[in-house]
Amino acid sequence: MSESTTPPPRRSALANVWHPGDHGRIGFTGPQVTLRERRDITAIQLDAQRGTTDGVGKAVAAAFGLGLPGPGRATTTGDVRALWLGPDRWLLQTATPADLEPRLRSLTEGVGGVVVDQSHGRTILRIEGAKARDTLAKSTGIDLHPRAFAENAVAQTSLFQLAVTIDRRRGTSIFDVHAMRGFAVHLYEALLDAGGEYGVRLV
Amino acid sequence: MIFGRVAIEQSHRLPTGGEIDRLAPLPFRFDGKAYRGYAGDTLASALLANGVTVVGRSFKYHRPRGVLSAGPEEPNALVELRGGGRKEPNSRATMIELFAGLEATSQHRWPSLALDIMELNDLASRFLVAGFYYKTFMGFPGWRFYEKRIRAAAGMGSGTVEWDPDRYEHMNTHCDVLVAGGGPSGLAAALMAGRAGARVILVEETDGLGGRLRSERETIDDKPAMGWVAKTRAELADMDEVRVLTRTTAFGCYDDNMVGALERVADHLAAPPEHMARQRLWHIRAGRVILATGAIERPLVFGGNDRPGVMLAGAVRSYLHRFAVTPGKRAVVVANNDDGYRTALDLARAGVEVMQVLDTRPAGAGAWRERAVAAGLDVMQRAAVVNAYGRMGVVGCDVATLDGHGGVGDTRYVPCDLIAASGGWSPSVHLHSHGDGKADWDDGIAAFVPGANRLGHVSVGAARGRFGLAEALSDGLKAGAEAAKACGFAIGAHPDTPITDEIATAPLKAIWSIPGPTDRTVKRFVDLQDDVTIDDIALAHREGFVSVEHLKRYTTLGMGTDQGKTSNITGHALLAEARGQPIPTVGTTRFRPPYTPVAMAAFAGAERGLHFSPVRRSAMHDWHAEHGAVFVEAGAWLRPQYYLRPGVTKAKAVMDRAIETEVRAVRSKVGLVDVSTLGKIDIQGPDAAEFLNRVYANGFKALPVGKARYGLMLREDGIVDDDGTTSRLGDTHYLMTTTTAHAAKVLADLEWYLQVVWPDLDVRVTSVTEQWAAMALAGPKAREVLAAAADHGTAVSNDALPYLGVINGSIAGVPVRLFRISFSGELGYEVNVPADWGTSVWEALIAAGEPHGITPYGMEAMGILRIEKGHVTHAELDGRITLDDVGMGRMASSKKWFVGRGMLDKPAFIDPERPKLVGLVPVDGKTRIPAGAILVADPATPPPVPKLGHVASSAYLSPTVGHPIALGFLARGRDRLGETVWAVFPLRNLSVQVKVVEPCFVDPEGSRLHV
Amino acid sequence: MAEYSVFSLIRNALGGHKDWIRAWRDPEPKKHYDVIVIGGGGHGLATAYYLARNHGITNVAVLEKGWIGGGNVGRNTTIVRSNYMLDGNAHFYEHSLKLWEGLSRDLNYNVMFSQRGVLNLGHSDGQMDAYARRGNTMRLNGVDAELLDRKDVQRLYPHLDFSAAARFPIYGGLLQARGGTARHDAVAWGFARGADRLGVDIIQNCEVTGFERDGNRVTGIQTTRGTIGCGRVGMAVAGNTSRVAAMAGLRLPIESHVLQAFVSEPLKPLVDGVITYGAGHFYISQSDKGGLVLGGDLDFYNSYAQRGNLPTVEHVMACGLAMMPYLGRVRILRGWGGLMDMSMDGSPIISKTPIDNLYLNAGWCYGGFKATPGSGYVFAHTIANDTPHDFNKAMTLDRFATGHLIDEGGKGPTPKLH
Amino acid sequence: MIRIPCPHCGPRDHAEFSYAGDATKIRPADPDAATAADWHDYVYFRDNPRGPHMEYWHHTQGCRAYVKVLRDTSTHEVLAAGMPGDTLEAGR
Repeated sequence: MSESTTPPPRRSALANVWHPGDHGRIGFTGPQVTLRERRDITAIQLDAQRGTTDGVGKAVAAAFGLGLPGPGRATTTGDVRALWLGPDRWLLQTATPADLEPRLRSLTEGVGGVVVDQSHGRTILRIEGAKARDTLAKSTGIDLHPRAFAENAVAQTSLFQLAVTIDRRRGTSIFDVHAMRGFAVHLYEALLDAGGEYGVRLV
Repeated sequence: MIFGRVAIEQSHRLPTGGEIDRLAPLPFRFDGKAYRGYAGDTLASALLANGVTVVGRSFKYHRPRGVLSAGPEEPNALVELRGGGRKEPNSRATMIELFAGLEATSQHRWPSLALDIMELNDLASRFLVAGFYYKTFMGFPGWRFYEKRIRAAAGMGSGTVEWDPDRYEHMNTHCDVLVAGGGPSGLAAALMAGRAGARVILVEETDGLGGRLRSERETIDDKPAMGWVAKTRAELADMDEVRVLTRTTAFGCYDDNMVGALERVADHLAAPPEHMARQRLWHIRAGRVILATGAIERPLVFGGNDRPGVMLAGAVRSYLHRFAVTPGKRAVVVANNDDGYRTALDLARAGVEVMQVLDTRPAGAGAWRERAVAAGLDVMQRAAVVNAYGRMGVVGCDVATLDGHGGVGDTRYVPCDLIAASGGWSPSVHLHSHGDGKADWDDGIAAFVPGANRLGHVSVGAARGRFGLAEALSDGLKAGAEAAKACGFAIGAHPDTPITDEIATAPLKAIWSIPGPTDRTVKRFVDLQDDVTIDDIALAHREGFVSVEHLKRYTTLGMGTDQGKTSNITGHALLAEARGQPIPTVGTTRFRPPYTPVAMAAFAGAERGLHFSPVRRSAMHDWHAEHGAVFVEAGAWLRPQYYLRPGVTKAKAVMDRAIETEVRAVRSKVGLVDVSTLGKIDIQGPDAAEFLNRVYANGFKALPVGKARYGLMLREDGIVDDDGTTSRLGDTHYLMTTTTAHAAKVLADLEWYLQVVWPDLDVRVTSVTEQWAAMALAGPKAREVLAAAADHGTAVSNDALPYLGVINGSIAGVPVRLFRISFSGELGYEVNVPADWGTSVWEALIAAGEPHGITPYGMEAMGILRIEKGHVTHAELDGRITLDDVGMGRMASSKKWFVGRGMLDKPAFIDPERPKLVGLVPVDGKTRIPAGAILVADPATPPPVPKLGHVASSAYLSPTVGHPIALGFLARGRDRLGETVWAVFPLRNLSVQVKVVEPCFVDPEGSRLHV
Repeated sequence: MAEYSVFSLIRNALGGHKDWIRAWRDPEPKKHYDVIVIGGGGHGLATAYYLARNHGITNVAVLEKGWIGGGNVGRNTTIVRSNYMLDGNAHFYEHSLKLWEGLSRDLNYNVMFSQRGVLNLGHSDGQMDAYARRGNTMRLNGVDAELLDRKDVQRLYPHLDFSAAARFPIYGGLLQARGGTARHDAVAWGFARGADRLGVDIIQNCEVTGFERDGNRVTGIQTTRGTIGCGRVGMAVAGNTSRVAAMAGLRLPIESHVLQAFVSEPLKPLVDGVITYGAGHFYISQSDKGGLVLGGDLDFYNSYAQRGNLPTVEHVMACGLAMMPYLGRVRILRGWGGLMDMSMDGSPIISKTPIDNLYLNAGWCYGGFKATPGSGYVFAHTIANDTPHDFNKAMTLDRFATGHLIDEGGKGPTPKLH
Repeated sequence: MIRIPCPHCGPRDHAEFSYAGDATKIRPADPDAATAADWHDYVYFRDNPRGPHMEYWHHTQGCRAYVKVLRDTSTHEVLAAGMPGDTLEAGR
């Protein structure tokens, strides 16, 4: 019988491959793409059972002051961000290690919410910089132009043969890419390769 | 490499003019010989500048060939470019931009370009007519004998077996308006759409904008037209939403206005800079597509029209104006349209001696003709070249008047080293055709023009047969404006069409072949590359190959690397003449992508090598790697196959010993295996129990909370699809596991039933495969190890966690799910851990297990353990197996309907002769029973041998029972326990006598599971 | 019958090739035929040929809506093999292969059948076990097969990707040395000429528009060239089977899908035999003209468009380079799409139908070309005798009802997966 | 590339989807009433038309919804799209 009570630090899927520094072709302006891993994110999937969309939405709004976004969108309040993932399905994210899952469970289960913890299931890479969009465009077929994919736009799509979520954050060229944890190394290698001509800074 | 020490003088270069940069001389080699050209040259223009006339050899007759064109349509001047892994055979010299140090060699000749043994084919050409090979080579010694020689003689350039060192990539983009072609009409279209604010992409195949304007001497608004091009280019460059891609060929139009385009990022360099792609394949999704793809000039068909020095008239002008090259010193010009006069005037102006200008049309007036006459050129109307002479280059030709009825008047010999010919221009309707666009025949230009098309593509300028500059410009402006408007952009004032200085042209008069000498040794070529002559077309017609598809396949017309860009229409017109029908009745072949050939690597993009297909790694991957795991791929996952100790090499014996060790450890002590790859699906909702009851063949309604159950799923056709355990975590909350291979399919199937088939069921399903790392702890000491590792408060006694029980617990401070389930047949637990803590918990279990001799094990050991227990996997469940076949027929519930039940009583499924799952052991107690062996009654029977079944899985040695074992399927197998049959493996001349036993070799009562 | 031979070729060459006659006549349709074969593709023409040759039935018409050989027989990757495992298929395809071996001489037309060997690569132990089972079954059926290990494959094709960068390492392969390729157009033309010489009328540009029925019999075929009476009707219109069958009131276990194939620029000999990649759908060979002929997987949706899409093209090429990285700079010249009759178990249907005198030849999935002679042979037998030949007795339409499926791939009733 | 208008995500490349076949096939609703012939028809038989074809596509790499699509099999043109329960007519 062991006496541990607090969990150890979380280990990134990229722990063994992430080498901070500049990679690829570095021009005089420096790397035009920056990659960082968003670690220790709590990410809870929230579904609404049939006919409970409004009720679940209200419960979340009351507790977090956060409106659940419609298709292809994300909303943020404080340190909680909600992403639309599919019909009656959202992902609630926070960087503050907190009790998001039990809170959501207790708030929504009575009104038809279904809560599934996905905090460990996804690797999230933040890609930013002048050539972030071009780097992603080498593989995804969605239109990343600001006219079509504005701030707080979210898409489930394909990237380097993976099913991913692309979340356009604030600013002109900041994207979060969520991929299945098991494919993290593939995503990382593919992004480094695609961004090589622009220069990639790993933070 | 030493270049240019004795570089040959550029004998055919004009002293001034052209787009070349005379301050940037570039050394290059052709067939090992050093030359010099300039930046801005193509290989073709540089060779012509140096007086090189013969560049290649034709496919069949190996006739010497020179440069015909100045563009992508080139059928003759094909070379092998570069070397090593970068070698590119069949490269069109007209499209290769010259770079310093370029190396090219001629191809399809032996021993040299000047002396090619295979030119003997030319002498035997009367036998080698279209389709001759279908009529012979059938007898002794057989086709393969002849084929070997034919194959060696065929082909064009040589490939390489070295790997290409360059990288390739794809790029995706969206736009409102895509303009294909950067000539005057394309530029005008892009300008208008861009000014309206639309997102515009303009792709241009060559290195610069202007299209034909680069090759002509026209004016716009009284200034040289290239000035307008420069101004337009600058305006486009200033527009944020306009992107101009040069060196980019739109090669295919696909569904819904997706256009494939190939950007040659670094082909104009000796090698791509590091990290840069050599080529980039664009996926352009466009709102509107404007095709400004121009037109391709047709050669004329006359005797010896393939001689080096016979060129397209428009190409001659390109070489004069764009490259400042005179392809000859003494020229004869022949045409069925005014381009002959235009070319002759330009040649004369460049100082070339124009020996004769021939117009095949009946005598008549015309502004161009008058100009030529006024310039003192010797013009003959209703006359043509009837035969050209000169093996390695034109030395002269016979010219004659035409009587209009297939006969010629007196012939006269004219010395010359250049024959510029024009048979009119064919609009490039390829992209239009890719999208099911129809082609309409236009008698005025004797060519197909774009007709109706479903995708709404608009062709402009020469691409729709409007060859005048003013027309092209106004066409482009209009199309650009309309396209932007259709995409929702407001259009400003329509500018006036720029003013040009065009001279009115007289109509073309088609002439598909020029009559000539009846001497059968004189050949008149329709398809230059594949050596298709008018005689071949006549023969095909005679033999009944009278559709264009038959003609093409029988004669190989248009099947070369140029895909008949200069020959198809002429060939079809000649067939139409033979059939006595109009050309549109005879039809044209439909074009398919790609417009010009595209490298395989460009299509593949970055999906090369290990990135061909993504691999998936478990949360404990790094631990396995550090502890000697040899990985094997299973359903995209990298899984430990077995573990090596440090310093041990990967020999078969070592592998066998490692696996035995791992199996023994599990049976006698305790082992730990990574099972993260199994699919895990979270199932929640009020109807979850009902749902599971429908998708599993066995009952799930009565499963209590906190319990797991093994389940089998069928396909709708009654065949076993997948299996796994499903646990009830709460009243309306389940966790399903699937096999590794079928995880994605099962989830999609569950979604299918919920969304489409039973929308009344209120259930949500989500993959949580990646959220949870999973490991199985198995062996007699498993409980002791788990107890030692578990945190305070996590009880794992048989009471607290009985067989098939499920509890939440904590290990190393990590919240875990514990399942008392077993695949190995030993006391076993599966531990599910949030993935980022997978390694922590794995290490905690290893540490806790050390006193008990815990051993990590891999897939090989797991495979042996499960065979010992008779557990089936996809080796058995091969998509043809029923529940009864694997002895699980009784599991199917008779009280409910489930997926696949409606099919279960088909006659074939209840046939008692069906092979059934059995265990097999060697009668001699030692010979291995290889998987893939076939079960037969008597190994000595000659074929065809009646087959009783097969061996599905084999353990070369079961360490537990001490001999090889196997699982297989045997007809009436359940009735044959104790009998012997033979497992035969004729591929290796093996046969093993085997005894049929129960398909469970260890602990059939399952007592070890329940301790 | 004008014999094709090297002597006739020389004789004609000296005469300027003026005396060659049509390879097949262009007759007007008669009022009535004993047998009408719908479909002037390889299978239809072969059926007519064998009806005349083997069964003496020469009052036969082949109706073709366009020009003969314009369908799948002219739009495939020309591979011939008989590496089948299940009894319902194996003997049929082996019979077909044996017919190939004598076909040029039989037809007096060089179809350029070249037994260059067909090698299927294996990339896992499980796949090698499956190949072993297939190869052993072949050998027990009297069909040639060799199981190669990694070293054997390397000896045969040293330049495949045997490196550590191979995403799917080569474990070995299954070789059928008697497999190979043939010149696909010549097969159609050779059968057409052979049938024509035996009296069969080949009627081009004659599209079937309906069936005239008398009770449970077809009495005539309505066409764009008028109604033609018939004794029996055989349908061999793969790609369009559902449409023609619907005119006769039949619904079938078939979907039409588009399969793309490609040819590269011509090259000097680079790939000797036929090789298939086992970790993705890809197959390649080199034609006598020098073009690499390659293909891959379906586009995965129902289609009658004879036109494929870019993602499939890209995936096929990626598969090719995964196997043969040295082909990177080889350029693709042309691609085309064929309409595949995808059946529900991946195997063909050569069968009687619920209509008394209507016979069906359909459901060939990817594999129709290699079956051409065998298919014509047994279909002619089935039509002539109103009962199947031993080789096609399992290829019935009712097997889906009885469960006697012939599912080589174990993919179930999902046609796109076969 | 066929662009499929996912009712949730908007137009997307068909490569993001998995083709899920004929949408006119209705699985027997009451299994007890269904005959062997009904199952046989449901599992094996297809109209397989040339022209408009009602079919399902699974947005596998997107929102994971099954989308009902009316698509012309002779041109690949998408005529309408909606949710599984929708009745579709050409022209959206």
